[in-house]
Amino acid sequence: MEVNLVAEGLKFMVLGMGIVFLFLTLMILAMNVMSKIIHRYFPEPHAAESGKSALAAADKLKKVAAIAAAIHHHNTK
Amino acid sequence: MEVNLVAEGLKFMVLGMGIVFLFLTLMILAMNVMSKIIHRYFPEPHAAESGKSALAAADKLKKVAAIAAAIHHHNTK
Amino acid sequence: MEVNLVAEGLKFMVLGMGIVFLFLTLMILAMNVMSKIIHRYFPEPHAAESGKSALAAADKLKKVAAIAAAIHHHNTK
Amino acid sequence: MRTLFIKLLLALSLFGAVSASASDAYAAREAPAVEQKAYESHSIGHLLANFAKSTGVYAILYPNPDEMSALGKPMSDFHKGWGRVIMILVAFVLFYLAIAKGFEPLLLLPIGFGGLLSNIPVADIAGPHGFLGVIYQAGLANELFPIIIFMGVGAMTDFGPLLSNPKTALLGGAAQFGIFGTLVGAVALSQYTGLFDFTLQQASAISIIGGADGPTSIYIATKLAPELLGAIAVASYSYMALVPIIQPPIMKALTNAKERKIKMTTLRHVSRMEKLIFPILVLVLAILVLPDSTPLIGAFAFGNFLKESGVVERLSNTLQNALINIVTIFLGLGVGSKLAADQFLVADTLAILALGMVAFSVGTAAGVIMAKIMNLFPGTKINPLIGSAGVSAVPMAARVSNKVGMEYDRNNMLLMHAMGPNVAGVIGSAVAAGVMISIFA
Amino acid sequence: MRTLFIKLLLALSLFGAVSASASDAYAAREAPAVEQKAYESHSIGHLLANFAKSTGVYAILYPNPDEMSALGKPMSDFHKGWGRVIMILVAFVLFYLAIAKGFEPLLLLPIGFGGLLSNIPVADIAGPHGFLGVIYQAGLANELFPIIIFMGVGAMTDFGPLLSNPKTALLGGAAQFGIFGTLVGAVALSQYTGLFDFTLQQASAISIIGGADGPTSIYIATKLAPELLGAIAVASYSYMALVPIIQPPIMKALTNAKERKIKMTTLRHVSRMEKLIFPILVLVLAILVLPDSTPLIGAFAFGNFLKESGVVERLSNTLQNALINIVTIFLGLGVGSKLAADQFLVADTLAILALGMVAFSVGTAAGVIMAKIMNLFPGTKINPLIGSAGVSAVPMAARVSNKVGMEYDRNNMLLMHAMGPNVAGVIGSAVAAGVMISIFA
Amino acid sequence: MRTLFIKLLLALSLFGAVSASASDAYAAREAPAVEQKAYESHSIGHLLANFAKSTGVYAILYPNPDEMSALGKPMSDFHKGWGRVIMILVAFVLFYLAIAKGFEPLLLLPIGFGGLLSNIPVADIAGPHGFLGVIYQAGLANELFPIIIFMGVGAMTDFGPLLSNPKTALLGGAAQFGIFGTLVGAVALSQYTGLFDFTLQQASAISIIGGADGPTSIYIATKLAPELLGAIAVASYSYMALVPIIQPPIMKALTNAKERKIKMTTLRHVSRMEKLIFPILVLVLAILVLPDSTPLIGAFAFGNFLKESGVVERLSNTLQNALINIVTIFLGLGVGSKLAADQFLVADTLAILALGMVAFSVGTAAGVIMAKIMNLFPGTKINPLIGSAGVSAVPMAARVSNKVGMEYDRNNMLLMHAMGPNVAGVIGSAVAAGVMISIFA
Ligand code: NA
Ligand code: NA
Ligand code: NA
Repeated sequence: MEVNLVAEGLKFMVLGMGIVFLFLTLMILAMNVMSKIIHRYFPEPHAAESGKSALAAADKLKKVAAIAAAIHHHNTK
Repeated sequence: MEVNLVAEGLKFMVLGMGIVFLFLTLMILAMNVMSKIIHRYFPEPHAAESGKSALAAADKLKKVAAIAAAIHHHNTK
Repeated sequence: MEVNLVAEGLKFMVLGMGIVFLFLTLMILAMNVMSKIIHRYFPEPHAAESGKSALAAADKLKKVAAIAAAIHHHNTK
Repeated sequence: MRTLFIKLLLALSLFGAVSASASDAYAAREAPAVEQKAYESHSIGHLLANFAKSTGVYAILYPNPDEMSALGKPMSDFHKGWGRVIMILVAFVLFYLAIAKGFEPLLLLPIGFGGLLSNIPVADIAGPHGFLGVIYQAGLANELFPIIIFMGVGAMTDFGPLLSNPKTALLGGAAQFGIFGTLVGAVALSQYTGLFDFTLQQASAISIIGGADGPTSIYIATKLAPELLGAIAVASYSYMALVPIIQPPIMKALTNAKERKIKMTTLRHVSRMEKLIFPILVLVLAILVLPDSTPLIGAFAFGNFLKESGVVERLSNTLQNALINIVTIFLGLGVGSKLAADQFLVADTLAILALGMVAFSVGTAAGVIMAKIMNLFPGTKINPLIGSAGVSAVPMAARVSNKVGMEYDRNNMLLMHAMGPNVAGVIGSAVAAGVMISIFA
Repeated sequence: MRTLFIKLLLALSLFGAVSASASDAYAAREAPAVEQKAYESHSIGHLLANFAKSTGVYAILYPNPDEMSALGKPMSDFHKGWGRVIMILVAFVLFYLAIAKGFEPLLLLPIGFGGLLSNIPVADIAGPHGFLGVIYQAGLANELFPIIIFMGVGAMTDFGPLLSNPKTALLGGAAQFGIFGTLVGAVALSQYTGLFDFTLQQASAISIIGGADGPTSIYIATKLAPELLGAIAVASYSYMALVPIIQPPIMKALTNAKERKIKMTTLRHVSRMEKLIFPILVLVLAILVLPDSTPLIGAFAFGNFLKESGVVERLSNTLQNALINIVTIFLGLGVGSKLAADQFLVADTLAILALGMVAFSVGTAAGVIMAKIMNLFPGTKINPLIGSAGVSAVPMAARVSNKVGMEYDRNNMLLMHAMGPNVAGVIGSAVAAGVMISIFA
Repeated sequence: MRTLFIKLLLALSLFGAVSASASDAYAAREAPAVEQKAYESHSIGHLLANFAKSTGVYAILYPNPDEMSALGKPMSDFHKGWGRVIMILVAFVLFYLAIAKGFEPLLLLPIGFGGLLSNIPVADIAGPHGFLGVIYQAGLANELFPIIIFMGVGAMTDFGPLLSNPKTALLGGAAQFGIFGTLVGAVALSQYTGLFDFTLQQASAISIIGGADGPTSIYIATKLAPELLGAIAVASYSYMALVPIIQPPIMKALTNAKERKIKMTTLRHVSRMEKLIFPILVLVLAILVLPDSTPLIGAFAFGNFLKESGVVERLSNTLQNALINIVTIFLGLGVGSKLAADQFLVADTLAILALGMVAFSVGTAAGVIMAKIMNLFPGTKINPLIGSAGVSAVPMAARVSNKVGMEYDRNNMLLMHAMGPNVAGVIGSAVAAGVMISIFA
């Protein structure tokens, strides 16, 4: 029996797009549920870590600068 | 039939050195042609990139120093 | 013939611990001999390399600071 | 002519002329295996004639009738001769695009160079004993390299924007229409035009180009149609690089000025734990719904999970740097080994290039239209320009959304909003790939 | 029930219900190989039914009677279905321990993820064509990966503390009693309880957990009992992480207050040349006394020698970073591939976990007691708290010695003194491993 | 004596003496395969006797008559016993040269360590199941590792100096006379002395040492005479390290004071595009003239092209660091696996070492003489001291040219001028290698 490839292709399309949307829909639902659970039961201590690391970098720079300044002070005395 | 290995070796030498020089001679010719074409049709904008990157590094250092100085200034005020 | 596994295990233990201690004892002896030979025939020039590298780091930092200070000085003049 | 050519070469080589008859030379060539076993003395003239015939110039002008392709099949004289020259020029075009135009150089340079090397006559670098052949067997034939790349990409991906606006994932789903639409197109071409004769497997491998995801394309092509791997990989990476040219006209044609100026609300902050759980969540869903997609999604989730765990930074850094770089070099060279003239210079390649372009365009359009459909429902509106980012091509497509958006409103920053559909597009393509594996498994 | 489930899934998928009879579906599944060859047209309903049956949910609820394990052996329905779910939950527990509790995350995360992936139904990722299977074959089956890790560990190890106080090496020997004591325990369990049936090889592979050295455990398990590799590796790394909990009570129970406060004299300076010669010295001894231990000791000495030579810093750095990281990722994934339900969810695993705990405890006790025995002889006294560090688990066990010591005397820094037995413990375990290889070679 | 030795060892091991008869012990050794299958109980005395016989001391004193070499061939008792000890001492000499004298430590340390490991009795580390054997099969038997090293070297090479003074490439050609001159010498030794019996393939593999290029030597040796790989690699890297000692006397003997003080004009600036096109140009020439050289030249050009493209810095950095370091470690270990006594302690090795020295000297002289010949023609003069740099040994040979030049004129900086022939020498050697492949293909 000859297979009608175009018909097969269309079936694959229906199946494929269906599964893709099924998957992503379930994923969206799951993400929403997860977010709610996490925000209720595991709230974050507030300070974002990106802010923290930026702060740390600034701190480090400050320290270097302070050392530099101290040596400068010592040398120019 | 016995093969005279030394005779073979000498033949390999003639062949091998011949091909090596043939190759390098063609390479020299090609390099000269390439250089001429590139200098005529694709001249470089002049500033060497090595100078550029050295400049960038100096710039970066200057910036760090400026920040350090600023903090120092702020701290010693 | 049935093998008494526990008896075998005990034999392995005697053999294994024996070899482990034999090995480590020989190692201790060899280490002591090696140390003596090295200290007698290849004495170290004295300055530990760890001290050296710490010094180098401090030097580098000093240099950076000096540059920073120089630029600072230049800028604030 | 043949004798003349040999003489010319000999004269050039400064070591005197030789009057080797072509028939003698031919006989010598015919039985190299025997020569190797029992070494026979040759006159210097004979050696020079043999050398002349082992040059690339000779091999291209006078194809060796006994030569087989890297796959051990017979080849036409064209594929042995001028076809190789054309492919080497194609490699040069890829170099030009990669270097001068910035087309995905990280992959197109190694692929192009692999293509150049695999088209060298005599040397058989892409054959089973050449180094490209060895690389292909070591990591492409078993599909390991694209999987490792996927781990690295996972370790580089930030799902924050998607987590802060989950529904944009649907845009990344709609863009997969580019895959399945093209699949229909490819089989239609085969069935109705008679010009091509793609099997369903081949059509599927081609259509995955529409996923705009390099490693997924390579993975599926290796699995379903390794004979098309070269063309599919080149098309895939070339069109990913062409995203800034292909997408804007389609985006503009399908939207009106008001839609393009829609402002999207600021993204909410996403907690560290959400990002940590997300890769596991996606993987669990893939296990439940479509286990055939889990090699790809699992590798991706692994890389992302290592990164988000925050406790194995040295592994995460290695995935993102040393390991992905090493594998990229070998993946590119290995894929390039499939650019041999006899595999690439066939009518199918034109069809693949054309279908790949269609796939990208359809995917882009589907993403934009999906956004418009979603705007028909109540709720906050989506700027349809981020729909095009659903094709993946991370992060290029998201940048295109941002750029087009700013053309119409200087203050409308769509970049982070477009990253949501962009990474969802990667997941969507992996799911689509899983569907195909599932169908043909 | 089966039909109901399929219908449910179909409804969810928005594409209408289908009345595929279960028997039809079954028949379709039975002959996938034939289907692949001659593609047959299917109705959309049929395709949907096939999809439903290719989901993970279906595979877990209705195990496929034809499915074989990754090793090609038949499996029970439990191991095909709910067993996998349990193992995925076990992987989650490993993630929790690694991330929240800091349990050796560098290995437990990749191992756990490999375990998660190897328990996915349908996809067969740990099978011979899955990527975990490919990784296992490429570097674990031939024992290459643990050897490379050992090179990296060697390049990270400083033998200075041991060289400055050689006799502490005996503590690292005594701790190997954990290995051989457990070996007796394992065979006793087999012989007298009838609950287990370990061969001598298996018992040996299990007991090496007491060496508290990951790569050695993996190396020996791969060699003597690959079927137990997963459980042995998980036990080994878990207990290494648990050292701060397992060891202190044993250390305190076996010592009195006076002993715990013994101050040890400052370590003498060790010259560069002593450190350079030491790895060669150990290797030569191993060659003379027990060549079967030289693959492990040789790899370790190689890494250490490259580092101490001081002239190949770029190789030493690569061993300590890029190379060890890359191999750690693949070693972990490959070991994880042995966490498939049919290999892990067996009674033996419980015995392995229990025996591993015994091994650690006995080794700790033996180290402490050895220190007390050595103190019976004249000479400078040893603080018995550093005896526990003889199990290896570098540098965790040495830190535990230090911490417990400081509980009793704030100024008593035992860390560097404990590093001596700690690294000697690595050598001792490698020797013990060599004894086992020698016995069973 | 045999029994005495065993007793001694047993006494040492503190567990009492045993009166195992040697014949018993022998029988036990004879059938290890059977023992493994059906484990038989042994008395502790028996076990101790077995242990004594599994020591390295015993294996060296009483070679096992059934032992086969790593290649599965029978060995003499010398190669099983004291030969191994000698080879281990040879490894120590390599360590000394690498560490104390700075002889190419990046390769001589791993090669030396591989040699040490491959000569350990009983363990069979270089055998098909040992890790050195696995490494050899994975990357040397298929010639992949030297190719990857060549990529990395390409990415580290700057062709600027050559491009600014193209004609110096001829110096890199003349130095290849070291290769072909030595080839004649090697076959003459075989034909006229009767001491050696090198085939043409072996003679060619040996003579390539004169190319002063490590990966090329390894590549050709693996292809034409793998049984000589160890000796050829050791000779190649040792002499490269000896360049500062071998070359200066030859350079001074062949030049006069006036020639040594020739000042060379400042190098012109080379544009980025020239550097970018150059690797492609060389590769195209190799394709046209000698495709058999393209695996080597192609790999080299690939690395150089990635670097000069400027758009894939992360790949270029990886080639120059992580990847080349990793492969260097494994290449060294793998090559070292060919330093087993039965392969290295043969008369051929002495001939290889002697011929390698001749090859370096002849190459150096040929480069210097070529410069003098070129100075006979009109045009700007070349300082013949840069001729010696044509052997390659990048960048050591160029530094030697510079150093010798400065001995005669403090202000004559020849370094950059010598880099031209230096990198041309790499290309020249690859071409010479291609000629050999072409002859024997
Ligand atoms: Na996509
Ligand atoms: Na241990
Ligand atoms: Na050379």
